[in-house]
Amino acid sequence: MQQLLQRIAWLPFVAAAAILFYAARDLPTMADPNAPASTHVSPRYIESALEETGASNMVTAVLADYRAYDTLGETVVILTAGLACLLVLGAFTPARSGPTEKEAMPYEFGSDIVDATSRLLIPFIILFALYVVVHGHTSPGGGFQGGAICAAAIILVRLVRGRAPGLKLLPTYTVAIGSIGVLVYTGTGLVSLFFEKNFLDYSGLPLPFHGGHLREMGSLSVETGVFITVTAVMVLIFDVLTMGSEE
Amino acid sequence: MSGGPLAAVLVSLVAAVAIFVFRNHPNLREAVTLAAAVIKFAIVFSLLPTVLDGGVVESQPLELVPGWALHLRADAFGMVFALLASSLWILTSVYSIGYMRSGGYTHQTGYYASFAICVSSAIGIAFAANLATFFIFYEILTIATYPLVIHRRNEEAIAGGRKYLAYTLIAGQALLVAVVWSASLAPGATFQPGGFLSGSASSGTLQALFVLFIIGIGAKAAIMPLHGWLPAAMVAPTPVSALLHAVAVVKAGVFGCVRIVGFVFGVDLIRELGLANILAFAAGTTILIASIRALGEDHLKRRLAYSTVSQLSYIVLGAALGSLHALVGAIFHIAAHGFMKITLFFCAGSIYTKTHKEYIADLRGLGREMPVTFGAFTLGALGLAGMPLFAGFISKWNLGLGALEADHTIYVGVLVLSGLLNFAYFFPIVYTGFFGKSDAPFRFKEASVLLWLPLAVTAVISILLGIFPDIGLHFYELAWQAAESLVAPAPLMLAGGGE
Amino acid sequence: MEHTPILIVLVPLTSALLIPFLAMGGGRFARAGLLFATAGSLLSSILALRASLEGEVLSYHVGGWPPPWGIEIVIDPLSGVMATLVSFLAVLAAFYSGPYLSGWTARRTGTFCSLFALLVTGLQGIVVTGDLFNLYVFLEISSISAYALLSSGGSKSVVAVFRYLLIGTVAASFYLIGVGYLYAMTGTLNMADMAARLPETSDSPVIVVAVSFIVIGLAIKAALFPLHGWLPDTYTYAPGPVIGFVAAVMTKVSAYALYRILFYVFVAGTGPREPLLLLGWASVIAVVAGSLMALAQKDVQRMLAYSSIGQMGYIMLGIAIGTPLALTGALLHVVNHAVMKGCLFMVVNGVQWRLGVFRVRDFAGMGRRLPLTMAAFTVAALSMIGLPPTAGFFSKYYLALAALESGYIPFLAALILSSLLGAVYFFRVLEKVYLSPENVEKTRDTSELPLPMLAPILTLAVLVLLLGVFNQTVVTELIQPGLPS
Amino acid sequence: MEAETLSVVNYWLAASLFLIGLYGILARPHLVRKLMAMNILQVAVIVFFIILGYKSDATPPIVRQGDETPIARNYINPLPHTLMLTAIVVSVSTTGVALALLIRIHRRFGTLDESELIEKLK
Repeated sequence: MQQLLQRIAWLPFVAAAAILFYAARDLPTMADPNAPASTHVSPRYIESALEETGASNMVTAVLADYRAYDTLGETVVILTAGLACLLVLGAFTPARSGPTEKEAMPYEFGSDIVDATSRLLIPFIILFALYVVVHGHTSPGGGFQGGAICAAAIILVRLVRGRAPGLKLLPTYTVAIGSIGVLVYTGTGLVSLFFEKNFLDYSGLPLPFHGGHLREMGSLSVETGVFITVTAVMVLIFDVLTMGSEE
Repeated sequence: MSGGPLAAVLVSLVAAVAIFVFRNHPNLREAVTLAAAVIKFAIVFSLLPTVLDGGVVESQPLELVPGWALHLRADAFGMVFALLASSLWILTSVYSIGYMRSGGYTHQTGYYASFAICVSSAIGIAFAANLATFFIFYEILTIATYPLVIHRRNEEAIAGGRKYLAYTLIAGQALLVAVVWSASLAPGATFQPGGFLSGSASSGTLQALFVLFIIGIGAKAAIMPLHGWLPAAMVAPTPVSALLHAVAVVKAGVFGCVRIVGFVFGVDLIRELGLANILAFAAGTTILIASIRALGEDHLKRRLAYSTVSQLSYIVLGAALGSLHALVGAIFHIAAHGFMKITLFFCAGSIYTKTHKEYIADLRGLGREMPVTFGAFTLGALGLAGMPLFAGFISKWNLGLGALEADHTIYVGVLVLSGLLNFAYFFPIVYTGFFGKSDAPFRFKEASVLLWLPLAVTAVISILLGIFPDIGLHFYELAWQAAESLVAPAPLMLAGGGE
Repeated sequence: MEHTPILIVLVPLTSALLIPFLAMGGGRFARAGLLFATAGSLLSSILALRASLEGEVLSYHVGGWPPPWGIEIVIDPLSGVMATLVSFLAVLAAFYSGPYLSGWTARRTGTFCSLFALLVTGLQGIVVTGDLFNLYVFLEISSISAYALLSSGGSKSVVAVFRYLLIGTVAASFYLIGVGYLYAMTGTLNMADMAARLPETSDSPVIVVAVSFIVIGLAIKAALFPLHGWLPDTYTYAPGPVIGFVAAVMTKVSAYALYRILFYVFVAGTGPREPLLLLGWASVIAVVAGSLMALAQKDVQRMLAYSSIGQMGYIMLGIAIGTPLALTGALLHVVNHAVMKGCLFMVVNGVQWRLGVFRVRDFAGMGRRLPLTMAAFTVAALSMIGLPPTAGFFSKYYLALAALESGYIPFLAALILSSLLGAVYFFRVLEKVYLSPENVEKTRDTSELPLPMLAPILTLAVLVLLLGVFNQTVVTELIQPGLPS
Repeated sequence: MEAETLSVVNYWLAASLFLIGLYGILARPHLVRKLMAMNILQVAVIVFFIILGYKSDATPPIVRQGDETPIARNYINPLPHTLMLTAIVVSVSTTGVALALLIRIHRRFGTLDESELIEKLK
């Protein structure tokens, strides 16, 4: 059965190829400003984003406001992945006899030069991460990007110095932090629910702003949630993949 | 009063639950069975006057699927089967108690519960007002019979059970297709005297449909070549065989056959489609071949099984011939055969209980020791063979008349020949029983009263039915009513179309 | 009240986020959180369903942005029924998982319960959304949580799940490419808006390709033969509390998504017919092949897995025929099959949990050990075979009638053949259960399953009967309002 | 005409990536390679969407300083970018879970080759 399947594996491949190449000719010409994708729905994002959401970065406007529900789902996907890694690898450090640092982190680079350089770099990396989050509204950036950069900084610490000195967080806690991130996101949405607006409708937030500015604050709040989740889960996945298992 | 048919069905379902509840109290359990049987008979009997007056008793239809209602209706034809099943249930219950106790059988709770469900579905089949209801109870019957067939739980029983399921489930699917198909041709698919399919589709479609119906019904009715499961199912305890043959399963098959021919297609349509002759031919062949097979069987119950295959084809034959007398004969034979065949099975059962003998050759001289049993057996056998003054004669006589009416003289010959064959395969049993040389010293040792009383009763009834066919339960009158609703009698037709 | 549509998703989501904290107090709290998550979702689903049955389609604009710019959540009778079904089975599965999880550490329990709640979130999100891309996002939430949950059944399950992950991702990519093609042609992602704009471009081959990609993608997720490769191993080695739920609803939700896209986005007549016909023939093969392969299995759980492949064929067959009657049958079968397959898997896993056996021959004499459990198994099995008056008969009846009326006689033949095969493989088990002597060593605890496991099983078994008897009500009140007009 | 040729070539690029990914998943025996192929497959989808969002003579979707009334013609379509941000995140998450599964498999069976695994599973 297995061999038979492998022998006919090219069949779906060829079929997909034929279909894909065939359909390409009938798709709208690339870069055509009059293509349906450019004339329906998207013009509003381009023309009113600044006014309606206060974000000059339209991608952020769509991400954190117009389609914020998608982004909520996306953040949940990340958290789910973190939980999934946790469940799959069962990396629950037992309270009594945890693995020693050496065992837990077999990939440590002990060089002084690397150590010194990283000490120098890490504050700036984290600062840059925060900048990317906060300025996601006016320039490329946002919670995901910032979170990834921040997580990179923490993982750099882990790589260079082991888990002991900096940010010694057990997976249980990183998961909790990740959950807090998503909770910040849903919480922002729920607040508007209590002020008789729809879920994630930031115009219902009880903040002293109006119009675009108010929505911008809402987006910033959810971007913060995303930042927290992404950072925590990236670190979590790294930890889980490199730690020994409970079994 | 309109709750009557429904109550009749529900009584034994409730009883099945009660039987299960009292599983640890055998006496109570069997009291429930008996009580339910009597109540059920009373309910069915209470419907009789209305039906005899030419009325019907209907229950409120419960729609399951649009155009698919669970709908019960007691008409003359259904009453024949319902009366038969409910009256025989009382006798079979008495007999079962004696049989199961003296045989020391296990799983008795399951046995009584399944039996109750079987009788419920038999009544459901009898009172079904449309194909959907008929099909649902038909399938319930299939499943409820299975635990009975495999009651002994040994290899042979399980093999027999498998064979039973294979035949009936496959046939059930064919029936399902046929039912769905006819429901899509004629919404509601409510049984009507004279059929409801006429003119609803091309003759090719209707022929295919009929074939599906016959496959679906034929397996239970054991029409050759779909009879294979019936002898295999003889491994079950004797009361179960009695149920299979006389009370519910096979009877439900032939009952369905008449329903399909008379109330779904209509005898005229069957004839127009050219199917009547084929069906009659199949039935005639089955009658003869099964009789000959019965001759060759030495196992008592299997011989009786082949006898059933043959006898029930009388009914199919009557439906296929489709003339007034043939239908009367066929419908009356449902009841007549029920009483006669159950007598024979009861006899086989009590012989087995007493002596553990299953083969005819071993029965030498037993008739002298068990005179009641063998006497009853003789009566039943004579009845089946169609002796005048016995119930079987009435049906055969009418069938013969019907064959002449329908200009199929050859089937008169078949009937006569089959009667002779019946003598041929029953006579040796009786002879061996009474006159065979036995080594054992002679003494009177009839089985317990619970065993011999029911069989004596049924034997007496089968004589009574022969002399006074309308006695008590009015089977004969019901048969006439039902047949007349299907075929307007010839003189009336002339009068109607007089101009 | 006006927010019930979003609560269907939000309650399990928020609970999932809180469960890690609850778990710090002990596994019991995590389990309670899971129960709350599923029960809350069920309650909101029922409320939303009731509102939608009164004739209005609830459309909830997340973020206050009107569609097609924002994302819309749509509760019509169809999604209402589906959401209720999913959350109802989730509640039962949450109960059922109790005895399993009682031996786990609190943290592991917490992770498990959290993922379970996320799985419910994902499935509910798919069901209620009115946006094609949003559907993809929730598809991924449900998939990733399902990967994790299914892989917690031991090493074999990990290998099986890895394959599932690859295939599942390919399926999602197929779906996404299809959505991309549609987006390129219409410029929108909202289902209703797309339905309005598609007729302008419906003759383009791109649409055919888009439909094909979406159908293939979702058919993989729904395990339609021959795209079922991931299913048997995954189901066979999956842990008990998960599989009862996953097998019951996960493939159904994909089938539901397919149905919604084919009949609500490609409004009747504008959608291309060819992929549907292909789907029909694939389903016919699925129905027969699934049953045949089920016949060949010695492992009961694997047998059920193959039987699921066959049964998914039934649903797809209904979708492919596409007449109102066929769709009624397909949707009814979605409900019926979820209930009966959930019951069967829960029984088999309960037996495995109690006695550690899983092969057909090990079921010998089980009828005496676990009488109630096995009674439920029998009812569900009879329904799978399609005997009246159980639920399974009626969906099959609708499908058979639809096949007959549209003239697809081979489809009808496949239905019949598969019921017969179903009868063979289920009676094989039932024969063992009730007729063979017991052969499990006496040392094990052989009493009936504990109440948290038994109660869901019996509930489902009773439901199988109720759905059969009150079939008419179910169809006219719940299913038919969900048909495309 | 040239634009159309260019367009088809671009679409074919995405299609080719898609096919490379599909081929890798179907035909490569090593699980890590399958995983990489899966990533290529996802990249293909991302590329495809990005192509859809492009407009000639338009700038990235960030309102220029001083542009009071942005016109759709001048900026490329932000929606596919947003969607693909999500797709990337999904891709990362799936990869993470897949790696976790692979580590588990490797710990238990000591191999990641499919045929060897099938042998060991028997």
